[in-house]
Amino acid sequence: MNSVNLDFAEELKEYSDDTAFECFNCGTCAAICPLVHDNFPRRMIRYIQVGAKEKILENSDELWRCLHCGLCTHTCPREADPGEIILGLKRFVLANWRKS
Amino acid sequence: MINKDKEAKKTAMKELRGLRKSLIASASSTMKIQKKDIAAIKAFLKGGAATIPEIAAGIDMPTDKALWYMATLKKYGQIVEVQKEGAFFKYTLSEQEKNYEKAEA
Amino acid sequence: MSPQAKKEQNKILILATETCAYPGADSVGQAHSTYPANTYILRVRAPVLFPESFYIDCFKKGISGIIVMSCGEECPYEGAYKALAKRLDSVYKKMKKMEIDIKRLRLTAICTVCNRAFLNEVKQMDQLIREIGPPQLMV
Amino acid sequence: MSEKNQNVGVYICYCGGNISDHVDVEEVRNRVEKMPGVALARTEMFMCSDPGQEMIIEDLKSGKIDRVVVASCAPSLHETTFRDAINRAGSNPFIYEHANIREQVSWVHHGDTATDKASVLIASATAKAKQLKPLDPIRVEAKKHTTIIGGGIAGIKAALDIAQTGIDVTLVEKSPILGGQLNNLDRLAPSGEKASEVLQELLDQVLNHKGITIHTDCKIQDVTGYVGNFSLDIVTKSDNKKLTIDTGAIVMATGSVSYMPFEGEYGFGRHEQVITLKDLIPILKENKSAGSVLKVNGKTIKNMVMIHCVGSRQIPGIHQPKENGQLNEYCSRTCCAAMLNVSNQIRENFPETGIYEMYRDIRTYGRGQEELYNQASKNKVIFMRYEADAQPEIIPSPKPDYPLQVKIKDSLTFNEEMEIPADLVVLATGIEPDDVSGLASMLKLPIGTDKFLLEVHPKLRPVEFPITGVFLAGTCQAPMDTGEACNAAGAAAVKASALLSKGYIELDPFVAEVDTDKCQGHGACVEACLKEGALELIEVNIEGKIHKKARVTAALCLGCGACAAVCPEKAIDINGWALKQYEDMVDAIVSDGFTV
Amino acid sequence: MFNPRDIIEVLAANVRQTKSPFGIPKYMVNTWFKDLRLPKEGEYLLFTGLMYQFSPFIETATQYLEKYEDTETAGYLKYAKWVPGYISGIGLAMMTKRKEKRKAGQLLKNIAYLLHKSKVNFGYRPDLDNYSGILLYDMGDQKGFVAHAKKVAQKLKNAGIKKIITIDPHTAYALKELFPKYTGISFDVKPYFELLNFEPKDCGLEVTLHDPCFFGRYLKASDITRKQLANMGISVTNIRNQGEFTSCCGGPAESISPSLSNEILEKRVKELGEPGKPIIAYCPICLGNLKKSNADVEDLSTLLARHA
Amino acid sequence: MIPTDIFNFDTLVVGGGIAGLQTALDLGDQGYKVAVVEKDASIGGKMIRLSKVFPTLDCASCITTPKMSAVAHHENITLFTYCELNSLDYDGSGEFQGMKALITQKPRYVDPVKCIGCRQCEYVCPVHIPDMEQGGLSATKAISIPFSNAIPQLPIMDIENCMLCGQCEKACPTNAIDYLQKPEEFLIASKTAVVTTGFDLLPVKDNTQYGNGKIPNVIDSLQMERLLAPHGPYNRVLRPSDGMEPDSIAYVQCAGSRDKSMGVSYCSRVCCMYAIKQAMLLSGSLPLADITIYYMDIRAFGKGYEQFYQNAKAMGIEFIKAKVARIDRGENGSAQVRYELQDGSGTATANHDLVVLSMGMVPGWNPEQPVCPVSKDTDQFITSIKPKISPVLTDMDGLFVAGAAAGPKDIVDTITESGSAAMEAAKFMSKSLMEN
Repeated sequence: MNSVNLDFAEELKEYSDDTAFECFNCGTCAAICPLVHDNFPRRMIRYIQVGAKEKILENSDELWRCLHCGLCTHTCPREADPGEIILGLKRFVLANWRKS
Repeated sequence: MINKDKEAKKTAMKELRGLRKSLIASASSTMKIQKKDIAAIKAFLKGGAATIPEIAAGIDMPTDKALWYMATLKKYGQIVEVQKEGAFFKYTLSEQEKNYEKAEA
Repeated sequence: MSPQAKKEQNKILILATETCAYPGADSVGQAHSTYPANTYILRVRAPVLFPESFYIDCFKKGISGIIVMSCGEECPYEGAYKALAKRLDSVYKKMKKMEIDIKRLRLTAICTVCNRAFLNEVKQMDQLIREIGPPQLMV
Repeated sequence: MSEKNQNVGVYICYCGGNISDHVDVEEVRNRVEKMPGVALARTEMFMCSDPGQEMIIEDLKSGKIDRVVVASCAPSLHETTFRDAINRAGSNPFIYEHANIREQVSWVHHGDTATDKASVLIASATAKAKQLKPLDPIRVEAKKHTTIIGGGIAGIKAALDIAQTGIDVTLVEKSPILGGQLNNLDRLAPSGEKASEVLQELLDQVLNHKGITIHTDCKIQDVTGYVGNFSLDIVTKSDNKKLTIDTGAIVMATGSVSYMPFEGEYGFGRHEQVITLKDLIPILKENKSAGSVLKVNGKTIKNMVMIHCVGSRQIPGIHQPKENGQLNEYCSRTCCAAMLNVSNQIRENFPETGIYEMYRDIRTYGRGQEELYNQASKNKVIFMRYEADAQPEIIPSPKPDYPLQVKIKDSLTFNEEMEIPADLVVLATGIEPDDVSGLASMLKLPIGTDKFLLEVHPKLRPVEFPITGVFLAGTCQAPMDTGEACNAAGAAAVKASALLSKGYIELDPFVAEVDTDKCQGHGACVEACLKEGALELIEVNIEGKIHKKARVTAALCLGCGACAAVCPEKAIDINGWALKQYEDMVDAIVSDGFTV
Repeated sequence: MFNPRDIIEVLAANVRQTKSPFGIPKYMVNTWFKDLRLPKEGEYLLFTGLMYQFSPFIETATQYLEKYEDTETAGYLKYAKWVPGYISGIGLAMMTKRKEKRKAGQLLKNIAYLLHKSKVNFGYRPDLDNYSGILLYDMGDQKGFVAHAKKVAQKLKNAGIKKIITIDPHTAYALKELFPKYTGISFDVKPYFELLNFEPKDCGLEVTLHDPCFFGRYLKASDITRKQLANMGISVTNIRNQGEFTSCCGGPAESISPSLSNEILEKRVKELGEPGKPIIAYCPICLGNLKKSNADVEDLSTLLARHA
Repeated sequence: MIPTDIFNFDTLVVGGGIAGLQTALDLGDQGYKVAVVEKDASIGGKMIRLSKVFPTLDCASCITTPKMSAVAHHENITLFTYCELNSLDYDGSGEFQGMKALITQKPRYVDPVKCIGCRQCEYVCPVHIPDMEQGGLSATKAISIPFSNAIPQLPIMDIENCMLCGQCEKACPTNAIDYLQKPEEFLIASKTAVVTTGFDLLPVKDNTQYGNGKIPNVIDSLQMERLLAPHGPYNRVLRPSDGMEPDSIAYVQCAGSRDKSMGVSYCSRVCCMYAIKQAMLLSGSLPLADITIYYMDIRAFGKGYEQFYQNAKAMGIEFIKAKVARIDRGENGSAQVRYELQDGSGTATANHDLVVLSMGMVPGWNPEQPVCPVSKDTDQFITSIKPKISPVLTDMDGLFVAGAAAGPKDIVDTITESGSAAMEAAKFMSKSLMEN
């Protein structure tokens, strides 16, 4: 059972624009991604939406499999810019690592 | 009077032919290819009913094109669909077409 | 009348609704699809007009088969289709009693572009009456 | 039918080869010419051409013929052409019969069989033609007046539309005020107009229109009559005043109500923090409080959950039916946009109030609605999706800072179970039709399985009932939003206007007619009649004796012929499509044209 | 797969210490201009961002990494950051073949030649030509990137540079999009192929163009290259994944997972190979990576220089 | 050039699809004189080209044909088919104040008065051209009647593909062929106008994600309508690449709709329902085939629609919540769709014998200055200035809009809206009557 974290979005703002909320979870990004086939990047975006910070940190290695090729951003129906969101998460996670 | 009209029409048609020269040329070359293709399909079908892939392989034509002709010839009553074989239907010359062929011969 | 005119004994009567089946038959014509010529199509508003006796009389007169081509449930006359279906049920009962093969009477729904269904119906009825011949009820 | 011999003129078309290539047209003419009753038979290259038509007109004018058969293409193409020609000759257009020898002969049969069949079809058409008689359209006087039942947005719009074309209107509303559901709404989705302003704009016009009479707080007690001549008895609820309205047409615009959740449905009635969208809207309307967080009943709403599809899209076996067994299987169409609209308002005015929307499918189908959904996402409304068989659960919160907790198996989060704390849970309750069963049975209006009023056909006649002269508009038919209800009202209004614009109504002449001499008053026809009121038994005094006779009300008769089939005396038949005609046609067919 | 955290820290430390992600001192890498007499001043400054120069070293590094991916040794990589950048970098430099280095240099010489032939007024200042820091940005080391970018941009600004010619898509993106956003310093940035201007001719060639992600999608520059080629009479066969819809070559994955990189490369080569024409790249990373596949690949500048 | 022919009407209806026909009938029935201008060779619009229609599943032709013929025979309605609208604007300058429309009658190269619709010309014509009425899946001739129930029954000569061989002229029994026909311009002056110009589908060729129309057996939904229609190209459902009866068919929803990257951000409103309808028809004609619908949200919002959707589910049609990200060429003529498994188990590819793209809807006509000054919304459909009180009102006095010209719309809503537009036009005319 997961409780949503209402404040995570605020925490992330420092690292990224909050376009993650524009995502309507269609899954195009996950299916178009040439690199990662494991619901990535939507899984990460959804975790941002529901504030699942721990899940993001747990799965953070996945972020660096993204090469920023931009195909997800290019095909996103909502223009939520998944590519930039992942870049933002890299920053967030790296900052977290460095803090610890 | 009638002759005069006829003359006028003749001149106008000549003019039109000049104007549409390239269109007419491309249409007639299209028509010639179609005529050959259709003749090939019909000749092949004289050997018995066949499916689209069989026809296409038999006369070295892409399957989608063979189907396009088939749909058309069927519409104009020259070919009929007969039984099904696997996932494909077989086509054969229609009675009308067979009679026509006979008459030709 | 030329002598060759009277040669077809196996006649099929088709009662075709004005809004659906009759234009459907026209559509078959537009497609130039041939079907047996022993078919006579009557344009009707709603086949519910015909009493049981009409059908029996047709057979008595020598009609070999009747196809009622209606609009089905989409009939523009509210409730008419139900009444028609009921009517034909009792015609079937009468036919059984009179030992008329009930296959001689068919109720079907034909729409304005139901070419294939139309041709099928005609073909089946034609095959049937060619097998069993005209009804022997001549009065 | 009179027994005197009719003179039938038969005209056979070559159709420029279309017919003559397969049918020996001249041979057909030879055969037809000899048929009894045929005064003359002619052929022509194109019957539909001017010379062809002129030929018919000449023959009619000269008195050589008084019945016409044209054998050519399908009747759908040229029946009207030849009827018009006959009209031009000064004859009644209904003395005409068509033989279809192109679509049903020359295009489908070849050779001798085609020629034979063409002859037989002409023989059969001739047999019918001999039984034809002149017919006149039935004309019913109609009151240039329409009654609208229901004073919601659809009723108001319909009233205004009809009145503006010069037809008087009476608007009957059961409640004391006009406006219906719009009175309960605030900002309308998706464009955000104020419901009150939209309503006022129409009301101003309606109240000032001289052609519109308004009766509020009224009940309809009885409806009688038929198209053009209805009569409504109404009574005012407060002072029991009675009133009769004579009217030419009726528009049903009786509207809808909001679904009421049962106790315990998503915690409704058990937790005070669970309310419906309908309850929330007036709170928002009045909530003028400044500040960045929404307050409801004085309580701060930090986070709220909105649940879609409450009382809509219900599935047998999953959802609980109402006491009357009713299950709302339909989509209420308007709630998705309404919810998103409210969410946007809250997020924009009270940014510190968080919102979670739980949906099955977001149905922002209409113009500007998808943008509303997108905007809600931009406003950081968080969406969660549940399946019909796994509805969100509302329980008291285990944590002290929120009263409630909503549990959902969220398919967007990979089917994980999620828990959302909430200060408020809002249910998007669906639309249900207002109960008009009394009125419906008075007017014999059909009701669908979804309990909404049922139109004749959603595409052919979407705003009409099978009862001629009665129309429907708005949410009494199905859920719809304000714009759609107004469109429906416009469509109903145009039908009513077209019907009444002339002051009389012309009906098809193809109706049942009773041969009173033959009629024995069995009443079988009345029983068989599909249309209530079209046939009745009346008592007639013939030479001092009372006889029962059937009587047709032409304005109500459908012309289906159900009556003709059951009359033992064959005393009733359909004009233009008589049973007797068909019998003769069959005779002509079986005898290959000999007995005509 | 290597632990990304370790890799980033190595790269970040390298950039911090040597201004180069691979810890190779600039003087060892940037040598291509030495036997050319390039003007120092001009309307434009040619700014290579050193990406082409790095490419042979990256290749060597990848070969090295490939051996250790998913082995126990992979874990030791994290100690690399304790080794001063230039030591490991020099090691890398030593391992890289001279021939490869020369080839990379030739590409840059070609570009200088093309610009010169197009009468573009440009200058080259080795002192101002620095690595853009883009890899740090891509890896999420925002702080590291911004700190580095600020130094690079400030230097350019101090030198009075306004217009810049870039060569590779990553540097172009960094200068055009990221520098203004993160350093507050903007330049008029143009890729070199935008400025080329030759007499039209008809080479009668057909090629397949591999658009790099950053030029194809981010900077939407793929039409410009096509126009240039069309001008030379070189027709580009259309494939589905081109322009804004181009596919990744897998190159950037090398540092994190060489095997993933290979997997992507295989797919891309299949797409590019279908028309059966020579493949043209215009990004050093794409070029290096595509070359691994034994496909017929060369750089746009090589093709243009041969025919201009 | 000022055309000398001026026709006067009460209302000009632009577009002879179902919306235009209904509007014309509702006005004609009230006694107004109506002109219907249609750009195609026949009236009937998109609807006459459909197979069956939801949620009643009655045949589209059976509903449309009576309306077409009612319009054709209506004493108050005049049809102008195969006509291009060059401009439409309010003109208050002359004696007549109202709408003026400049129209070009495109040449059919057939004399409409002489022609009797016998199709002899079509039979003898030796040139085959793709029949766009059949989605290009079969051929017609360079001179042909567009489709069997077209109104009027007049052939059109395609001069792009005509060899001027003269065979049609020889075959014509009424000397109706006229190779020298020229376009003719004329004016229609009317008190009001109703724009019912409908919609088009986004072209598949512009959609790279779904293969730019180059992947065999990936077709659009209107082509599927033809495959399902009784008069379709094959008279049955076969896949176009080789005539195989498909065993697995997929629908890709929101292909171009609700998708800013594909150009249309709005919902096209009808695709969910027509996909479900087609799926149902398919499972009727191909009972053994697997049918899958990939969707984001099923929008079954209308009367009887939700029940229709639930029936489809019960029939075994598979609904997968996913937006297909790309389609590739598969093995043996199949097409491969790629999508995310939303339950978190990664991504998947699936092969289908036939893939139908539910392409987004865009306006069928783009009024732009100086053709017509009516305003368009951001969605490019004509702006409705009173979307609540009367969605048919535009920002031009006396000009109304109905049907898909005012945004994607299903047939039910279109017919209702057309009635509403007819009402507004009638009100406008009776108002000006009273004022004068």
